[in-house]
Amino acid sequence: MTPDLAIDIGLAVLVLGVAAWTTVVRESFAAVVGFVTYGLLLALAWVRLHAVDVALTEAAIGGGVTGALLLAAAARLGPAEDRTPGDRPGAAPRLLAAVLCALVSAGLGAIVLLPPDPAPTLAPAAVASLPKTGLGNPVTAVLLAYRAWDTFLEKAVLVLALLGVWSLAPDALWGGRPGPAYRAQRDGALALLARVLPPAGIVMGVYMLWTGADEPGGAFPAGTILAAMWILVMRAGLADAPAVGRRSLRVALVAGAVVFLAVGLSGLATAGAFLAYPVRFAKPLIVLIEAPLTFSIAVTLGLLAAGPPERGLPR
Amino acid sequence: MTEFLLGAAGFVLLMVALGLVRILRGPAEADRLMAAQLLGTGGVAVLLLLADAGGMPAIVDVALTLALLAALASVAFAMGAWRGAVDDPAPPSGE
Amino acid sequence: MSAALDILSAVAISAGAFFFLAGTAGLLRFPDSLTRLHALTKADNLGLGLVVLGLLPHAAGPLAALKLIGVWLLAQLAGASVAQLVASAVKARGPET
Amino acid sequence: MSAATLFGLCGAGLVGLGLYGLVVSPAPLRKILSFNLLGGGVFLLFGVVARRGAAAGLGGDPVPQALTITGIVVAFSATALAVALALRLFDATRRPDERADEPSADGGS
Repeated sequence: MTPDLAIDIGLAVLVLGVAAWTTVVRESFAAVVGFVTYGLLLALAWVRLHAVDVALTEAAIGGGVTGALLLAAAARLGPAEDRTPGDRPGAAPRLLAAVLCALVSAGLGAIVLLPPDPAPTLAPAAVASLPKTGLGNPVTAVLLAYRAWDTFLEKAVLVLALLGVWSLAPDALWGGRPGPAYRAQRDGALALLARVLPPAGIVMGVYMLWTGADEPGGAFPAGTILAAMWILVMRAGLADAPAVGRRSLRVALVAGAVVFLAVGLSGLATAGAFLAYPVRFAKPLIVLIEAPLTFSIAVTLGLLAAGPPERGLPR
Repeated sequence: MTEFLLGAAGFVLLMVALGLVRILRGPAEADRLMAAQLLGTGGVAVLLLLADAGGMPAIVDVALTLALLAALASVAFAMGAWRGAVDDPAPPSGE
Repeated sequence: MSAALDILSAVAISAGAFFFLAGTAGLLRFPDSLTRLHALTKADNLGLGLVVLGLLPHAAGPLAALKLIGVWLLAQLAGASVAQLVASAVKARGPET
Repeated sequence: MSAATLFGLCGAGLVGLGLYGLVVSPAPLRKILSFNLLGGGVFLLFGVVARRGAAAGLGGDPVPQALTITGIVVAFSATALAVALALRLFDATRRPDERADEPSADGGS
């Protein structure tokens, strides 16, 4: 057995083991920790599948912001869920569910083992059109040129999800500040971390955005890293979450989508189609879209993790 | 050298995987979190070794991202523990 | 020269891997949360540090080398803060052996 | 066996596991976790399609990879919405005697 294969087998077994344990363990907190390790292992799996762009996104989301969101939720919900776990189905329905789920897995496994030959791929087409975009990273080209429409709608979905979160606030608190008031940390490890890490994170985010044009990276990992830094600063109480009614905040949320839309519409005049770019200016236009997009993604993800407004408007 | 690097990556992965037994056993929440933390550090080391072995320098950026965000889960955990202890999201012996 | 660097590299990486072994052994064998935390930080500092040291001679250029050192520095900062945070959480919750 | 097939089987197993957890766990937080396990499995299956499509000097087909990237970010936003719903449900339904451990949420300054 080659070392490559051994690493892959070990990783696949670990991922399945951690997932199984997350499903069956009794305590909610332990399940959340299991899920955080699942995210870390998936990032490794994506590297093994030669999908470094995906690995970057999974590392930033699964290794960072999801953990911050779910561990905070487990601290509030976990003890109550463990005390009154609710009605677990009996042994017979559980067995039936297990058999049916195993059948689903077996069916998917069969599809994996009997692939179409030759495997369908758009890689040659993606590479062939790459010079027209001025980019070097085909994944960024798919996200912001070939299928820019999808990415635009996806940005809209993020804002919709945030509106959904906000709408859970009681009427009296609408427009207020999200999450509990965290006491400002003056000294100690958290204060140090929240002061030293964000500058490094901002450099990293900008680097990721810039390098994304030609190497793995791009707006999504960059925005997620920036969001993680903001969450850290909010949790340490160094900067309070902004009131969701603030106009500047609303502008920051939609800036990415608005610039995207504006460039898309200008494509009607300059290149003859919505979201088409004139060849000579493709790369500058894509960077023009990506910068505010990254910023908006960072603000949206940070506020998604902060939760619905829990405190009234500042008096 | 490539074989050696892959072997080292496999060994580190095996070690942190064994450390995951601590997630299973607990008993305290902190113990489970520590096993996840060890997996994070080990994962960074594995990624660096794979980047060198496979000649894919972009993987170093994944390691950099993991190292940057490694502390975030522990921050969320510690704040949950403080809140549970003193009803206030701040360290009990902070000042 | 290159052979000497390769040997240095192999020695440092092996030593780093050994500290991951030590960290895991400590995490599994030590009797309570705070001593386990001590074992964990060894893997953070020395394990990753020695692996980075071993990979430095292979770095493609100064920028790549700087990135490797950056990974280690970030892990140091995270490791030290996490040790503090987890220890304070253990203190707040009280020992559960 | 290639890495793609291996992780494909892993993804198939994850879908089944996540589905099982989603069906049998009564607690909302556990359902959210299970749903995300399932999602991870689906993304891995996409990754397998991408890896099999390696051609033209690329390690994988960039189209499924790009779909997965947007998928991961949307999955996070859906998780955040679900967590907010679970917390609101918890606040709205717990008994009054349990409200004593409500953390103080005043100005904090």
